[in-house]
Amino acid sequence: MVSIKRRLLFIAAAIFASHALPAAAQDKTPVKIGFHAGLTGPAAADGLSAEIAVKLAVEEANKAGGINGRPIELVVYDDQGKPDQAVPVANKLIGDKVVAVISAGFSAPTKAAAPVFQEAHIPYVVAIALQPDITKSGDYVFRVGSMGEVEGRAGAKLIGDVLKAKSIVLLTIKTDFGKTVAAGLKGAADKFSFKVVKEYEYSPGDRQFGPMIASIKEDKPDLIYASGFYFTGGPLLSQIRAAGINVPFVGAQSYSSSKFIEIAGAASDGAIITNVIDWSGKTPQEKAFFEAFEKKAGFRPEAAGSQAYASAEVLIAGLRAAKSIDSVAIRTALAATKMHTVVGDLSFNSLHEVQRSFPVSIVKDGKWQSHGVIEDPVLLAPPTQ
Amino acid sequence: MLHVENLVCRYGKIEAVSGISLDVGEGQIVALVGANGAGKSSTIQSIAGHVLGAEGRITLAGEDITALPPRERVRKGVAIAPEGRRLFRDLTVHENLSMGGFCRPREREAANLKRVLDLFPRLAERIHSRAENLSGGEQQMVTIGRAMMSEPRLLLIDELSLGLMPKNVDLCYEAILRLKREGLSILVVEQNTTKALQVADHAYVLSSGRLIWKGTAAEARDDPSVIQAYIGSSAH
Amino acid sequence: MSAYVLSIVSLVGINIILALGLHLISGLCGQVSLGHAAFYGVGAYTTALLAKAGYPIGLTLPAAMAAAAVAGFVVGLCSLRVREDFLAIATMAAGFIFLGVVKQNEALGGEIGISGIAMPSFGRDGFVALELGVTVLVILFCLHVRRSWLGFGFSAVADDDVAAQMVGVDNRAYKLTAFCIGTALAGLAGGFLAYYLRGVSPDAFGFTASISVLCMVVLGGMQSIAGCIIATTILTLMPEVLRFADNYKLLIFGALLFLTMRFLPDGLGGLFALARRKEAGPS
Amino acid sequence: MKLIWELALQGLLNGCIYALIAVGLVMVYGLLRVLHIAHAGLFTLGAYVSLVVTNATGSLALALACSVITVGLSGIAIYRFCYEPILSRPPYVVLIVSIGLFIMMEEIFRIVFGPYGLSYLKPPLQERFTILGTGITAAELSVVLITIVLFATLDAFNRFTRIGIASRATVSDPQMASSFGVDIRLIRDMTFFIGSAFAAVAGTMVGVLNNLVEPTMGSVPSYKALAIIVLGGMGSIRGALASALFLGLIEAFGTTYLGTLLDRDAIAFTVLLVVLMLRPAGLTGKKT
Repeated sequence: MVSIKRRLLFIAAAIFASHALPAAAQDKTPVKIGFHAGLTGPAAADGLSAEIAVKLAVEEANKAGGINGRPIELVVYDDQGKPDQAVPVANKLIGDKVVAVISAGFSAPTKAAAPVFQEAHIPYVVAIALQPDITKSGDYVFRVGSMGEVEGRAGAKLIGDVLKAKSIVLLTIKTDFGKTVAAGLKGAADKFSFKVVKEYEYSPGDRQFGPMIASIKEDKPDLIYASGFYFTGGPLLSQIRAAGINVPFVGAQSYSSSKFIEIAGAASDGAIITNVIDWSGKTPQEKAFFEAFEKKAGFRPEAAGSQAYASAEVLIAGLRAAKSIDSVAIRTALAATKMHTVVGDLSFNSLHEVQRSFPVSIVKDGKWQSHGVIEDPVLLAPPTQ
Repeated sequence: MLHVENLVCRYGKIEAVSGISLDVGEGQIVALVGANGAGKSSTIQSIAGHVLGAEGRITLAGEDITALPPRERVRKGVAIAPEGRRLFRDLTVHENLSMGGFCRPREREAANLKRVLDLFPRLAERIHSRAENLSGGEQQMVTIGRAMMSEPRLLLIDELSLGLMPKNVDLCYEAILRLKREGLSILVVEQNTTKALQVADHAYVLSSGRLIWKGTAAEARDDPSVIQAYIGSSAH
Repeated sequence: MSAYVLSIVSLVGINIILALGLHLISGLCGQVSLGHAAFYGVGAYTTALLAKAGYPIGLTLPAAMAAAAVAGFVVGLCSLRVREDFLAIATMAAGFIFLGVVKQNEALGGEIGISGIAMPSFGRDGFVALELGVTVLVILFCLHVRRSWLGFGFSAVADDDVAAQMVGVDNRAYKLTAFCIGTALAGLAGGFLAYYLRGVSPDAFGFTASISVLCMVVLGGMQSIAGCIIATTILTLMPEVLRFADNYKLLIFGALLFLTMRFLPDGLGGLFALARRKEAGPS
Repeated sequence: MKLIWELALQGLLNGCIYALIAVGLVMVYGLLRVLHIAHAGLFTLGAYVSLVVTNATGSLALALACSVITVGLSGIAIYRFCYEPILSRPPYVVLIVSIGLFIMMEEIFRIVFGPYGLSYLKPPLQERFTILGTGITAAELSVVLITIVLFATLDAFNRFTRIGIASRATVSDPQMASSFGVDIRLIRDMTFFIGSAFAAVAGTMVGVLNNLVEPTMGSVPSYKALAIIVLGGMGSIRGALASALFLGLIEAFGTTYLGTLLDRDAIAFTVLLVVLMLRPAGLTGKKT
């Protein structure tokens, strides 16, 4: 009942807007964009970084004239990384009359919020949550972060084609991200003619990997692929090197924080990841983002910050293109996205999953540096259902 | 040595001891007897300072100790071998004894220990055993020995023979008599009236928290009807 | 009522059912449990699996209660062997094992969880109405239990289970009954949560969740149903009320927990009792 | 065979860390029957103090000393201000107070030091040795040596000094100990100081091993250490050491051979539950 009424209202508003275009151009009331992430609790590190990035994007957009003359107002709520907090947060954002929402929350809260936004017909751009089902909530949900499965396939290509490894050991972090990356990578192993000789799993709370490493020594792999985060990957890599295993170490974008290098120290040298952002910062856009973010945050942007910034870029572009705050128009504009962002060229498929390439980064001289790119639109096509 | 005047102990609304007065003379053994729940344990624990809010007046060699906490009383020379023995289960015999002398200078520990081991030679064999692994008799010996380590002037023993084999009861009473000969004053709480009256100089009989009979142990021994009348056939 | 208020209210309702379940086990029957969230999880997963398979809410919720009660019975049986702190830690262990099994089991969605549960056919408002109705029933049920012979038995076991056994209370049966009823309520709450979140993911049922339920019960004062309900409401609303405090929210939460229990160890229930005594004082 | 040997070694190494963390908790539990969750917060505090002082002065030894003293005194403060006034209450009251305190500590660390975690500017103890055919870093070796030395010292202290014996007597029967002249408050202060100091050492070593000190690094120890209390059977320090090493070994072999069935925590707690069912008073505890 409510939604039908709202839809009628929107249609009426849209008709009114289209008839009164000159008047609308004078409209200076802010356009509200919602944002939620885990700003306290265990998700805080990514959440805060993403918040800085999105605020930065909004400031820049407002300096550049906002949304067709209307300023953007960002409404920020903390989901604490908990799904049961995300539902009230989503409803509160809806009550605040936001026109669209960016999530830099983790999977569980984002998954709980997505159906709420879908039912309210509010476009929802997901920056970092990788749970595969999120976009299945409906056609108002978009995802800028690549699915784990796709990143796993990109990793497979990196391992087989670029690094020419034949037998690898897979270390999977027990999160939805780790599991989906592992599935993608194992699925593409044959294609890139390498073998996963053994897979180990570990928990996000683990920092001591001695037993696992002792066992890896026996496996004698040519390469180790480990999904994880900077806070697991840093200790893991330094312990692997300390144990005298010197084969290449490959991972995913979740290591892209400079903390990873700080923690692993000299051991990080030569670590390779499929990244979300090209660290060489060749385009002026990337360079400007790096500088502005670092100035605001005091550290270099990592995956969460970059993807949140890209999500804001995509959403703001969509709002500008929609030329109205009608949800259908915004959704349509977002679905047609084809643009260059700080995380590269991206577009959405029919499930509103992102299609993009993966820059590869390597640690050299204590810094993440550009190391080519994995481009393969077919291989990297996200699932459509 | 000890003078107790008008002692009252309450646990909540229940009065366990209602106005008891008693004396223990220097070098005497005094027996406190009575049926279960007569208030014997409460009396002896009050003297040791273990009962909070006990009223009355307790003096030790003329010095008022009523307001002192237990550890000050130990320092003044009141030691207790409590009911149920309450040894430090996880500690060895040696450590238990050592704890007894905690409030005395360490230099005197060795001498005191020697005295206790003389008294109970069996403990020397078990000196490094954990207290919980000892037999009941040995535990009672450690309990008395632990009290002796604090160089007491007055020794309080609660339910000395409870749960002990007769042989061990005898051993303990022999030790007590020896201590008495060395000049120690001793107050014994006993349900085993016969045994207590054999060694005691004076006896007090309690019933329902009141003092109902007092006199010399000899009087009580000679006239069993006294005890029988007050305590009933449970006395043996 | 706005959707936001509704969503908060239904969360409060779910937490009240959950907390009352633990109140029966830990408050009334004195068996402190650090693993209550596991039964919450059993209920949520049962509901999620059945709802995905197309069963209606009229079936999924009772099934959730039954499944959680069975799990509660098993853990209860184990817990009969241990007491007090050991019991608390044994239940904590049960919680971790539940989580481990769920995370490793692809049929239960593994780390990814289960999503895409449809709202019941009567819609969101109807769902909230149903949930609140059930919450009221649960409250009435708990009040009733407390006044019944069952409640007296629980209190006897809580007071001193050895003594209770001596006067002829079969404390094993009472403990098991408390576990079964309490965990069934947790299962019911879990069932509602599955619909509320439209899915389940394992991390919602971890140690932290068990701890926060226990906080609700203890903060309410172990003996007081009213206290439990109020504490649950306060703790559930706290993140909303404290939104302004943003960065300091969890800090304030911790501080409140700490200060309340440090200076009001009987919890809110103790506060009521104090007020009642004061009222009755002059007479 | 080599694998089994290395797994055992790694398991014991993790066990040493568990032991250093858990011993304080075990001592406090033995003395007061309080589940002192906030102990895990002291562990984190120890890690932060060491890291900050090392980064400022370059000396890990100085940092460790500062850390031990700060954390030890904080332990006493927690006892005096948080636990002492409510000791007569049921154990769950103290448990919740402790949980509240732990949440506060984690949040204060996050607000003061940021959520990202800090690392050593020049990571200390990075040298590598080969012992009995197995590579080991100086940090790992230090953990083992420190554990051996500290536990031996603590054991000797408890056995041969009067105050040590008094503290064990206090665990056994506080009222009797007090009546023989033991100052119970002093014993409690001392217990909190020593236990917290061990946690500070553990925090420092974990910070060095991982080269990472995070606000949330206490969460896993907060519940793992509870398992050790139970396995070790209430308040026994030797039992705690034994069960910590046992837990380390179980996790090392469990995650390697059963990792696909259950995760690390679940393996550890399954063993715990089995032990509890067979011996309801813990691995080294007495039969009830």
